Amino acid sequence: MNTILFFTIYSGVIAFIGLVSLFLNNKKAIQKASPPLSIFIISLLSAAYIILNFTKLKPNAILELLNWEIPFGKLQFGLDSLSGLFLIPLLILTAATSIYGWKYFGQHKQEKGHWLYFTVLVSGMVLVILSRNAIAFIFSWEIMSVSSFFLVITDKTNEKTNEKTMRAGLIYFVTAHFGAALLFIVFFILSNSSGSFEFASWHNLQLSPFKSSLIFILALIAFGTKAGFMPFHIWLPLAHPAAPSHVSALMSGIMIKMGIYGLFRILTFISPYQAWWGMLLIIIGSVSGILGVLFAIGQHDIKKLLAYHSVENIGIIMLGLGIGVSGSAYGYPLIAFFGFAGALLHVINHAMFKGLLFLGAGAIIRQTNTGELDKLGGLIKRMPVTSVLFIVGSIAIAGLPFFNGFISELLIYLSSLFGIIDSSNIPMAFLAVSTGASLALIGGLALACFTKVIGTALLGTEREQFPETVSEVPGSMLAGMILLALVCITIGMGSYFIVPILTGPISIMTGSPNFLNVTLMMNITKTLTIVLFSILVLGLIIALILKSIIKKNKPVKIVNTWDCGYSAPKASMQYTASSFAEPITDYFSIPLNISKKENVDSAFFPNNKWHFHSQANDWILTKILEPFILLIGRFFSSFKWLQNGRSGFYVLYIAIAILFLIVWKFFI
Amino acid sequence: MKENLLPWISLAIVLSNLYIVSSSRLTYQIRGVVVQGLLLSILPLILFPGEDFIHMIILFVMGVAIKGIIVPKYLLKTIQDVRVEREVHPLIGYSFSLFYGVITAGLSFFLINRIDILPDNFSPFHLSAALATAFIGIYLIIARRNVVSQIIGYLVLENAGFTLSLSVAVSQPLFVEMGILLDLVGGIFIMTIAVNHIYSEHESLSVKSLERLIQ
Amino acid sequence: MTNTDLLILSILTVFILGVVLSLLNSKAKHFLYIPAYISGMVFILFIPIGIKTIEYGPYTIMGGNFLFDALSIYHIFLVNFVFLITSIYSIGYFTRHIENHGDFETSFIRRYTILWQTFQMFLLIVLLSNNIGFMWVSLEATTLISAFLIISPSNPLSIEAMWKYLIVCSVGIVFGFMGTILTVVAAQNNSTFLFTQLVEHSDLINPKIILLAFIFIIVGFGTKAGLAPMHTWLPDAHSQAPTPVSAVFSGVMLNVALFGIMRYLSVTDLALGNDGQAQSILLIFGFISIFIAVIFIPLQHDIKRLLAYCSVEHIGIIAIGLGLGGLGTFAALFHITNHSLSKVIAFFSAGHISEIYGTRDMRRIKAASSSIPVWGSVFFISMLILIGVAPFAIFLSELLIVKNAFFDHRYIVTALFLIAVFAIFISLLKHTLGTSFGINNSKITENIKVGILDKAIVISVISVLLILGIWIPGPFKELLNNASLIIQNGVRL
Amino acid sequence: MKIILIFISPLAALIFSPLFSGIINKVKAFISGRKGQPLLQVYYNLFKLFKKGTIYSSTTSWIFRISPVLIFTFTLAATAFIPVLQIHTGALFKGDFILMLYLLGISRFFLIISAMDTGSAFEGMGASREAFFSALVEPVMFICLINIMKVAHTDSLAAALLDPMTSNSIAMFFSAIPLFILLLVENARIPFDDPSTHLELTMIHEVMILDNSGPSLGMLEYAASIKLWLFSLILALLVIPELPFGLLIKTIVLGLIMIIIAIIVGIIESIMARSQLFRIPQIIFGAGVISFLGFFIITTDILVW
Repeated sequence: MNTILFFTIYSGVIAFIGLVSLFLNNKKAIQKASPPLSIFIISLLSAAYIILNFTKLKPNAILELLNWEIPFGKLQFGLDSLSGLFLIPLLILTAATSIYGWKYFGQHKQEKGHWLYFTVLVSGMVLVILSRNAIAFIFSWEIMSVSSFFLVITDKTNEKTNEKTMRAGLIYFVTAHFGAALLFIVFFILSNSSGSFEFASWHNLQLSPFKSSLIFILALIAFGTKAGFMPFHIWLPLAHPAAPSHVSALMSGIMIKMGIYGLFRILTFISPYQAWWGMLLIIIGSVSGILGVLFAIGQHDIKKLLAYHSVENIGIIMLGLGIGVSGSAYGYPLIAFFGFAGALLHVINHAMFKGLLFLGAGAIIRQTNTGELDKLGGLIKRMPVTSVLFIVGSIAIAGLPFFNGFISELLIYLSSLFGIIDSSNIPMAFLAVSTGASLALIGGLALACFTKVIGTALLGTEREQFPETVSEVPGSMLAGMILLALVCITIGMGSYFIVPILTGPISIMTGSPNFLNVTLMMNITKTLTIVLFSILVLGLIIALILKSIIKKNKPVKIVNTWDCGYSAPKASMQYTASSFAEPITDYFSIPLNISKKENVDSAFFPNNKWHFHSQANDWILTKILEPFILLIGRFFSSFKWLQNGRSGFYVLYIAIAILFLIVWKFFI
Repeated sequence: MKENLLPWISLAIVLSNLYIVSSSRLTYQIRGVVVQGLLLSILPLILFPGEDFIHMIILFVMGVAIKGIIVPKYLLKTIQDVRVEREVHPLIGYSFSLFYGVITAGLSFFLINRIDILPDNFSPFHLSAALATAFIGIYLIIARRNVVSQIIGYLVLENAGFTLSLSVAVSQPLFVEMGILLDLVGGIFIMTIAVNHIYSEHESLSVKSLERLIQ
Repeated sequence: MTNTDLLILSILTVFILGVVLSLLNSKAKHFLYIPAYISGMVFILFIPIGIKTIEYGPYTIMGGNFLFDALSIYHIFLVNFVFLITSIYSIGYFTRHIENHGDFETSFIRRYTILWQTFQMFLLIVLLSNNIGFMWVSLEATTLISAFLIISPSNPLSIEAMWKYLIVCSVGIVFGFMGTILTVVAAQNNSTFLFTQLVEHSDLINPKIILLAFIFIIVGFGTKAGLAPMHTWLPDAHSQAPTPVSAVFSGVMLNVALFGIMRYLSVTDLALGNDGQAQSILLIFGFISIFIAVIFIPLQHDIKRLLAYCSVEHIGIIAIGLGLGGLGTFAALFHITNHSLSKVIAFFSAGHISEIYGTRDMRRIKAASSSIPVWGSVFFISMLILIGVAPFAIFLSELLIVKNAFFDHRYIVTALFLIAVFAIFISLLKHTLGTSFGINNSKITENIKVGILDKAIVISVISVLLILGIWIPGPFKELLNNASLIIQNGVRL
Repeated sequence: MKIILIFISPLAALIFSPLFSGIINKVKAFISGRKGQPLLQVYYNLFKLFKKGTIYSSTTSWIFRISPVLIFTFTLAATAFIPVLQIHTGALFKGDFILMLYLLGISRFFLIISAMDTGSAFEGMGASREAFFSALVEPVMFICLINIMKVAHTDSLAAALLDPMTSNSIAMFFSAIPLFILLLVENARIPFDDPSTHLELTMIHEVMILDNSGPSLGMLEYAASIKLWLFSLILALLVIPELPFGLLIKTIVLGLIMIIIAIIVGIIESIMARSQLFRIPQIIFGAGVISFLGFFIITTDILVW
């Protein structure tokens, strides 16, 4: 069967399931289960289908559906390997989040339209990926934005969060449409040059450097608002915590990647690239990577923290993209190859581990009713499987070996390495070294951040005694997480088998890649896979030796934690997330705009409880954007006397209008 | 005859404008409107002597009847019915209003003479009178804070429209008739019904009580 | 006598019948249904006329005084449709008011039904007029009739709204009259007052006078159409009138006034030799309207006032579309349907919501979508449609306008348009979000029943807008194309 | 052949790293005028620890138990990327040093979370600092190593370290100094941390392993000394000049340089006081500036040494 048709039908079927779910009764188990389970099965099968057919995807195949009577050309769909690459994580994540979402709501009332919005979001994203006509693209883009908006505003547990949710929804919707408006312009410029709204006509346009730069900048902002790199990330930390967790997983995991997809797609139209684009991308990437992770460290709400990590990971993708673009611009196919490869692989990887982490966070929130790190603790004993999966996700997101995050970061590092060593071009070398160094810093900080999360939420003792009900989540929720964790490990350990899929999309980006580059990548991943496996074997041997030693020695004793002589350690004595992050947030307190809440009793014999809480406040929204909007609002409201209720004035306006027109048309 | 009388009638119209704009009492204003209506009714006879005489006579009779008799009577009756305060409360003082009237009249003559876009068979006098009248009508609506005053302003504005329509009276008498019809229906029935409504609701005809809907 | 003459006469008879029936019936419950029957019959009677016009192209009847072409037929169908659904809606509206609130007397409702039908009749006459005099007279008649539709006994402020509507629109209509006269003056060399003839002999028209005439016409008719800065009556009238009246005001009356401007636009443009002067005036007014909406929408707390300013915005958008010409005309015409339909259901739902909450103040309306699921969500969806969210039709028409502006290299127009629409987008959304979602604090115990007809209306309207947003059917596109050609090149028999 | 060479480095680390720590201790004792512990005391300590019983805190989970193994394994594996024998082997794969750094990273990850697992305020404090400082170290480390490779014009760190050009070049200077600072930071030496006590003043590395005991503690101590060995080895390979001798003598010279490094570390530990905590980021930043300056000079060829 034609793959394009297959996925067009897929998007229709998925949306149809959502529509049907409106008429189902949530109180009956089978009816409640059928939408998520059917989405799960269909998506998983489709994922398998596309993975198996990945090499057969044709770059220029087009499916025409309707004879579109809108003056925008034909409604065209296509599926090349660049689209396919984004489709894979989308399908896997859809499967994982849908099965997770089945029982996520538990006792809480599930919103009637939940599965409808969910499926429409998915089918919107599939259509974005498939669209080969600008207007179809914008339409799908809008469908995606609107449905996810509905998903963001579903949470209405109480008055306080509700206000936040509304604000998040508003800001999300507005930024999404800001991007969409710029998107029009981008597509208009392109279609103005080619005379058609069909993507196929946009290749090899031979645009002037100014025009292509204009397209690039506008596209960067337009897609950036969706992708959420700095400074367009404002909606992200608001919207992700507001949505239900599996929706956050879907949004953070793949929806923001649609921005990246768009950027990749636009870049295919405006080659040859210019060097400063790469520089701009690298600057954006490093700023949003570093600031993103720093803000994450300053957050103590688990979902908000994860949201900032999305900003960080988008930054990493931008670094890869940036070095790829500069490699292309300076004429180093090797650098471009690895840069694009890293960026593309990181798209998949981030979808997987961020999905996993959001699902894990959701499981924690569902059971404990809080996402505040400083109220959690010791969950590894109550929710062992979730905790393991969360740790897997954490290692992966920190870019550490054995999991997928490492592979994509390694590819970007390699690109940067080649940029430094192999190129004699000085700007290239500087771009490359800043890419590598930023990546290193981001990696280190991400490690700090996730050790904080794991250390305070999962490990140690419970800060506040949880009720008995706090235990492992249902199997269906675990299944979703396990699916993603398996993908993380598979990519991390078996990179040799995974990276070939990158060659197709890269060839779309750069023209057919040098055979040597592909071989080089294959060789590296091959050795890497072997080395990683041998290290694991080594670890296993050492573990067995240690185990036998411990067994042979005196019996293991279990005692209290030793606290330098203090005999009764209490749960509240543990390091909190705020205190863990304090050195870092202190050091970076200026860009992070840290606010501290300290409650210190300085008497010799303090009676009050000491308390310390710090919070990083995103100043782009509160210090720049909102005052600006307020200013504009004030300016506007200074005109409100125009409608002052006096009919005399109203007639005066008519007279003025007449006089103005007569003067304009006859006397000027 | 046309050449002799027209400037004088135009001047008379302008003077009636000045009278209306500077009157301090509603009844005086209405009197001014009556005079103006009569003057306008004569205009077709002067403008188009001999052409389609019967039609012009009809126009004259209609004008006198409606503008000179029915409309003012109805207005006066309304004022009596609702016991409105007879004093006009101007937003802008009488002397300024008079000044405005003179200035706009002068401006209208100047403008009409200046612009030579109109065909030859158009008299600059009656057009500039029309323009000056329009200025006054608009001014009354804008600057008077009494519902009846605004209606009077509207009538004056309509008179301006009527004056203009006379320029096509020969070729399209229909339009002139429509202008008069507008007076009858729009100016009187509707407006006075509205006045009654306003009075029954607000016990006042000052526009002040009609300034609650803002923004 | 042609078939069309007969049909027109029968339509007239139907209206008269409706009025007579309203006078004869004694019970409010009975004559409430009359407008719905009448508009239904009118709707059906116009179908053969419409088909004939679409098939044979423009033609006139009754001595050339009435004209049927794609443009008028398009508007007529819209008017008939909106009146049909609004009449149906008003049955429920008044029944509720009689039963629950008891604030309408029988005599009021009788007056309402009579005025309602006459209003529709005169609107149709405006649309059919080929004679510029008839057009002006009937437009004036609609003003005078509809002024009394605004008043409702339950609302003291409605008198003020009516007065402002009357005084502002009357002044406008006097200017319209002057414009009409000037048009005749401009064409005096061939002494004509039919649009078809004006178009035919457009080379004989005095360009300067016709431009002056157009200025008067656009200000005069624009007052009625709600173009800023002559829009001032609009928020008052829309907010104070009973809901069905607000709906037809916004959904139909504004379009009809714009229709008059379109007719004159084609004449003026031809007489001026397509130099774009007339269009530039429309463009200016369009932008003033949008920016007035930008300024005032954030300040609104009254849900119906908000919708009124939203109408000002959309009329501005239509004016911009017309001002751009070319494909913009097509987009403007398309936008008229989209705006009318969406605004009508927006008013329906807003009216319902404010009735149930007992206030029009949006600060006191919370979580409408959960407390009144049907109307609350319809309100939200209609607002989404109005702010131009894809895949609904308004998005497409606005996109077409932007595209056209951009492709004409009018980058400033494009930028201003996008900025203004985006600003309105933000503020409308902000208003709507709080109203539609959130925690429901109000104690609404009343069990809200939604009539099956009301449901059918909103579902059909929303699905029509959805379908039009994704796909314009061929015949409809052709109709719009023909109509936009008529605006650009004038109607030629 | 290559496969065997891979195993030589870890093996050497396994055998000699405790000795390296022993030398430092001896130097410190010598300077402070004590006789000090025997040179092989570290071996005895490890041996003793591996024979002891184990105590686990009741708050800990399996993370705490598995971490020592993982830390040890990954640290040991990281040594495989730096050749002890100066035979030009080339990289395992291009960019393998990234894997080396990240192996150290993942071992640090487990060190930190195992410290957090105990739920102790002290260990949390140590973990927090470790996380912060090591995050700052990462980019500096990257630039240092990149500098060396840039001079040698090879994309393998192993090859670059063996390349004699690096020891003659300015890169040596601009990489060796930051590397030495990083060595002290990463291995919790004075002036950044004090490896010899568990007291409150020295709370980075040692405090994190407070609750470990017996074989687990042994593994962690062993891993720490391997890490110190690894850093010293990189430094030694960087500064070793080109010698016209055979492999054996070259290796002996390398050993001598390692001993010199150990002595320098010992001297610094003896004569300096532990600096204030907030100074540490500044010093790391300083190291970063030096290394970046090095990169600037090397890349733009401003100076030809």
